[in-house]
Amino acid sequence: MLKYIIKRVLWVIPTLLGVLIILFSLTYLMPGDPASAMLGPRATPELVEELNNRLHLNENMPTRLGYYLLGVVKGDLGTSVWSGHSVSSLISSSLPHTALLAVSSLGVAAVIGVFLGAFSAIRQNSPISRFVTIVSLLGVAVPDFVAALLLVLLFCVKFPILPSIGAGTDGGILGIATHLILPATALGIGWVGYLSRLTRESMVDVLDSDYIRTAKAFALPQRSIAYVYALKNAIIPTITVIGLGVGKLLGGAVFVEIIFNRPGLGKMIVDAVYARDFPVVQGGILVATILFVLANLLADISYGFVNPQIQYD
Amino acid sequence: MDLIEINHLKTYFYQNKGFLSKLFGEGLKTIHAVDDVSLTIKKGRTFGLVGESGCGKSTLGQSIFRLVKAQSGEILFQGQDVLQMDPKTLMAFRQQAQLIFQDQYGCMNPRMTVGQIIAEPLMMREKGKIDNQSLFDEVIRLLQAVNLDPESATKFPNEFSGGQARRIGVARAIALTPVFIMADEPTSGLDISTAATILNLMQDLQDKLNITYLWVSHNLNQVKYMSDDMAVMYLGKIVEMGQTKDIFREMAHPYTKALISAVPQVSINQQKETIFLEGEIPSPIHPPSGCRFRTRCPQVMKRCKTHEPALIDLGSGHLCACHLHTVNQETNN
Amino acid sequence: MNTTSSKRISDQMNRQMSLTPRWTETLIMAFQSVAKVKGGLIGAIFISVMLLSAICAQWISPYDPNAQNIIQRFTGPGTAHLLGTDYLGRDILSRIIYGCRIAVLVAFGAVSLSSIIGVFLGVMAGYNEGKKFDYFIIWLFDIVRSFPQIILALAIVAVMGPSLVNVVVALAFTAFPFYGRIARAQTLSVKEADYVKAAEAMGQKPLTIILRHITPNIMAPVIVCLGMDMATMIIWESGLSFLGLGVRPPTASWGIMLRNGYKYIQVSPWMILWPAVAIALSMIAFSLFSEGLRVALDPKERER
Amino acid sequence: MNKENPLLEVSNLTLDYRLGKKRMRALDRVSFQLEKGEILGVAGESGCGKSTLGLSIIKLLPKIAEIKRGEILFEGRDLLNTSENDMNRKIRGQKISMIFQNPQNALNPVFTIGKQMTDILRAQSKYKNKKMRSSRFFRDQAIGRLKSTGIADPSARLSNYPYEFSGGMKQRVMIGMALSSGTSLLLADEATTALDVTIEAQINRLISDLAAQYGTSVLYVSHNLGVLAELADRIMIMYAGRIFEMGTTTDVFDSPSHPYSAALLESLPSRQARGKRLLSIPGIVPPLDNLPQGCSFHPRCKFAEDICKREVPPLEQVTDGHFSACFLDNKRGRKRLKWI
Repeated sequence: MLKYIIKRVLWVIPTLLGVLIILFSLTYLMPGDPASAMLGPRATPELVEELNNRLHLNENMPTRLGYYLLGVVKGDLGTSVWSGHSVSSLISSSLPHTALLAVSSLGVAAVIGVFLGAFSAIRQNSPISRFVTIVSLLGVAVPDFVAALLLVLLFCVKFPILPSIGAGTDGGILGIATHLILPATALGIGWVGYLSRLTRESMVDVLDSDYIRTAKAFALPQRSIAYVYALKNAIIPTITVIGLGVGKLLGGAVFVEIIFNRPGLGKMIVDAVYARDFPVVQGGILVATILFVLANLLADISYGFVNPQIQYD
Repeated sequence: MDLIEINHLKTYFYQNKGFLSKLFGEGLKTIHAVDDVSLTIKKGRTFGLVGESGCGKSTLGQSIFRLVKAQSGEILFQGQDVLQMDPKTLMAFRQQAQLIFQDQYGCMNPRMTVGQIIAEPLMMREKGKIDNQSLFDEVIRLLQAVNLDPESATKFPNEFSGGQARRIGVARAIALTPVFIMADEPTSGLDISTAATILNLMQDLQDKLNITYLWVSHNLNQVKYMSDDMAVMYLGKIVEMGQTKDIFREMAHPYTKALISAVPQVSINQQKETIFLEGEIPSPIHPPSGCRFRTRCPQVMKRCKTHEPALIDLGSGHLCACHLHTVNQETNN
Repeated sequence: MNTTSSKRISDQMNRQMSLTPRWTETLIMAFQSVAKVKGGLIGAIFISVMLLSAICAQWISPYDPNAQNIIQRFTGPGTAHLLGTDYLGRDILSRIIYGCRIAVLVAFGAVSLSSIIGVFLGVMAGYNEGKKFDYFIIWLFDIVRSFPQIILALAIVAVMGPSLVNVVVALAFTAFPFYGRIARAQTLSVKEADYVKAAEAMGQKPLTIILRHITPNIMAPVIVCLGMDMATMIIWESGLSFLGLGVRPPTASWGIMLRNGYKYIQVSPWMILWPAVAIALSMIAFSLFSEGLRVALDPKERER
Repeated sequence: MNKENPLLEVSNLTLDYRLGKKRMRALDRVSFQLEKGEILGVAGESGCGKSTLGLSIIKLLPKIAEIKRGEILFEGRDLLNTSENDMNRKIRGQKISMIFQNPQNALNPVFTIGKQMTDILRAQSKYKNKKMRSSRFFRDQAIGRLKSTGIADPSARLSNYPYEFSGGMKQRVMIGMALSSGTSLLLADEATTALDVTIEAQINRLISDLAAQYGTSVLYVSHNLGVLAELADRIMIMYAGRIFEMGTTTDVFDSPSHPYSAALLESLPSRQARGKRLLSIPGIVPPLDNLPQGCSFHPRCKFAEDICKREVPPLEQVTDGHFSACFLDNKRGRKRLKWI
């Protein structure tokens, strides 16, 4: 088990190295001279020269890659071309908003989804089961950013009862909470549907398995069979999906943050893209990617705890 | 005449071969699936290979076809070493030697029709030289040879019962009129009466086409019924080998005795004493030192732990690897 | 055996004897079995409608999607404009129909590009399991999979510049490792199957084994994934267009319509509602269809 | 043995599986009795209903099963009219236990052997009396159960996961849980089919030893006639949901009365000399949703006559305690049937 964890963690290193190389080589995809492209119409020879020096754009590729990797290892993600702020400070101010949004939506969705799924598998053809079917269809039909738009339309325009703009940091905890409801719902609703359906399917399979039949033959209490013996097996696929889901969630956060104007990581990246502020884009994506990698790592490790038979090679 | 002669064949598998395991310096685990096995299969006869799961009998069979990579040793097929064959000779060999797999459905591509499955070896050999009509006739002929109706050619494998699927496997195996067929548990998963049909069919084919069989099975009753010669394997080694009737008349190895006695018999009046072996089969990763059977042997001696018994001839080609007999021989000398 | 039935079987076999599996027949059979599954038929019909309106957009849409009519801005659904008009007085229904074309184009383009590359690499890696090539491919897959998909696509489009082709390429690049992983895992299990061993024992060449015995048998989960991914690609195309990083306005795309709708959300709810409905319907269609595919292709489910 | 009060009395049990519009008769008028301490072997080819029989006694049938009529009397109690709650509280795992075919999947892969065993023991002790007991008590009990099945070092083994056990050891765990002093009936469904010969012999000895020790009756379902011949006191041969022959092991195997039993025995390679052809029964087992009229075996039977196509032969006594469902016997008296 420990060996599995260590191996899994070690595998992250070459992966992240590859991630950095890809992020770095994105600059080469830019048409024309990167410095002029970033500066756009503002580009004067002096500014271009200065930017070239600052970003080592004149050096050959391996040297630039070396500079870039060195900077990342030191925690220096560069400085914004526009504002001059360091990218790390921009990220540290925006990350908490995204983290809060992600945790609140996925966390709540996971708990509700797994419970609904398990319950509807145990009581097939019950109202709950039908409810799960509807929710999962709804989750599939309305992707997160469309859901966000519809929620704005409904609760901010038609029935203006909830705030739609910003993170509500001025309003204390209550303000933060009310500003979280709509974006978190937009992000989470699809997950409730998806996870509940996934859990239901795997639960139905598990309930049909030989070891559950054994448990029944030995007259274990119904509740313990369902919620202990079956559920632990049934959530194994769910765990992997939640890990992978963090990536989708971070992607969804981009739209939701733009729509609700929350000053999070996603909004930072998109704004930087609009402004062609490439160091910020690079840094933002790197942090999002690391978060995603860590989430997957965590999921895999907890998967190992749930499933004792795990082997990793 | 010997059709196949296997000399000192070793087939090992490796665990922890992965990149990270190497990085970690985890010991490479070697599974001694087939460990220094020598045997000869005579032409036109059936050679039975018995043993419990994990004893290496299937691996031995697959090594002959180079489906698994053998570490060392030689496999002489009509005097030529299979392990050293160049691709062209290997191709020729593979047309003369066929196998019948244990899983009667798993050995057929589920997305191909039975006609395609049976025609595949023919198409390979003829490589475009055969026109569709003669290919079709050939397929029909093969289907009829295994008592299936021609309509079967257009169906998919999953539309057949276990026994019928097995017949299709047999039809494919005899398509190129091979001289040698390895049958790996050819009746596993079949009901009693269906198994009997397959056994009859394979005997008929042997009589008609003079095929040599390597009959791999855990079912001793069947091996006794089908085979002329046989070998008993335990943890990658042959412990006893000889003519089937000799072995069943006079078992020499304690494992053979236990194995044969453990086979449940629907006996009419003979009473038999079952020898119960204690414990489980040890892991082939770390086989016991000395004699591999010593951990479960009811007649274990001191030297079994230190010395590995060699296969010695007890007379008339009846070989046995057990210190009970080496001791006897030494005292006789 | 009488001659007519012999002829029939012979004909049938002749058709079946070609070396490569019968893709068209497989496709037709898959479609038929999907239609048998509950909901699968609805999905199939929906998708056919989408395809039809994408192909015949210029004939079936009532107006030119880009014809502006400033006088008739922001009209709600009515007889002249079935779904109303937008802030430039353009007919929303026509724009939805033309948007369908973009959605279908991106979905099919990105999915086929990524699945072909992914499956090819995955099968090759799986067949060469444990070799350096395999490790390299796994590494490549893992790197690309490490990025949150849409963010990577966003970054690629941002540097390459927004255009339909770039959107397709970016989305395909983010998605190919998923097909690769599935294909590799499937290959690993299929190549151990006895029928592959049987083909090897017969002396078949590796290429034949891959084309004839492995690839057709790994396709079921890939195809299911394909169905689901079409839906995802439609979402992402509209997402990127919504951010202004997808196809260029004034091209009618559902995402651009949402973007404009969001600007005028206080004025006209219809501008946002109709593209949302279009997206929702296409999502339902693809998920029903791929669910049907999953059931139809899963031998375990078929037995039930 | 008290002949008037058998431990288990099944009469006229008829059961259908419904799959969509299909109705498959899995059991048809099955009647038999099982005495205390007796081992009854149930034999037959796949699909003959032998596994369904075991499941219907412990009432763990799949949802698609529907019992049409019949009754199952166990220690005088009608099991078919016993509530699910009572089955759990009084019968399952206590009076009647069941072990299944595939030990690989019989234990939950994500819990330790110890947790699974103590959970069962705790549940059962709660059913018996409401007293709270320490986990130590159940742990010791589990160790005792493992020890009784001959597993070495039981206390250390409790913390293992199922994948660390071999198939034979898993089946030992199952037997240890299934057999205790209170068990009156053990249902064994192909309990050793997946195991190697030497392990199979060990497990079967364990079952018969423990059953004798606790005075437990066993209903042993298997397709392996050899295993049944060595283990069972009486044999029941089933075909397409019906009992074809029933009697003591010697009666059935030495002088089979039904053509089907005779045919089965003649297709065994162990009973034939090398080189002699085996009997292969022509035709196939009929699909359960489309059984032939009359005796379901008649299309394959060498001895079939006109009456076999029209009427269903009842299970009637041939000699004392030896029953057979064939017109041949009833008309001509007991006669040894040879197919070839």
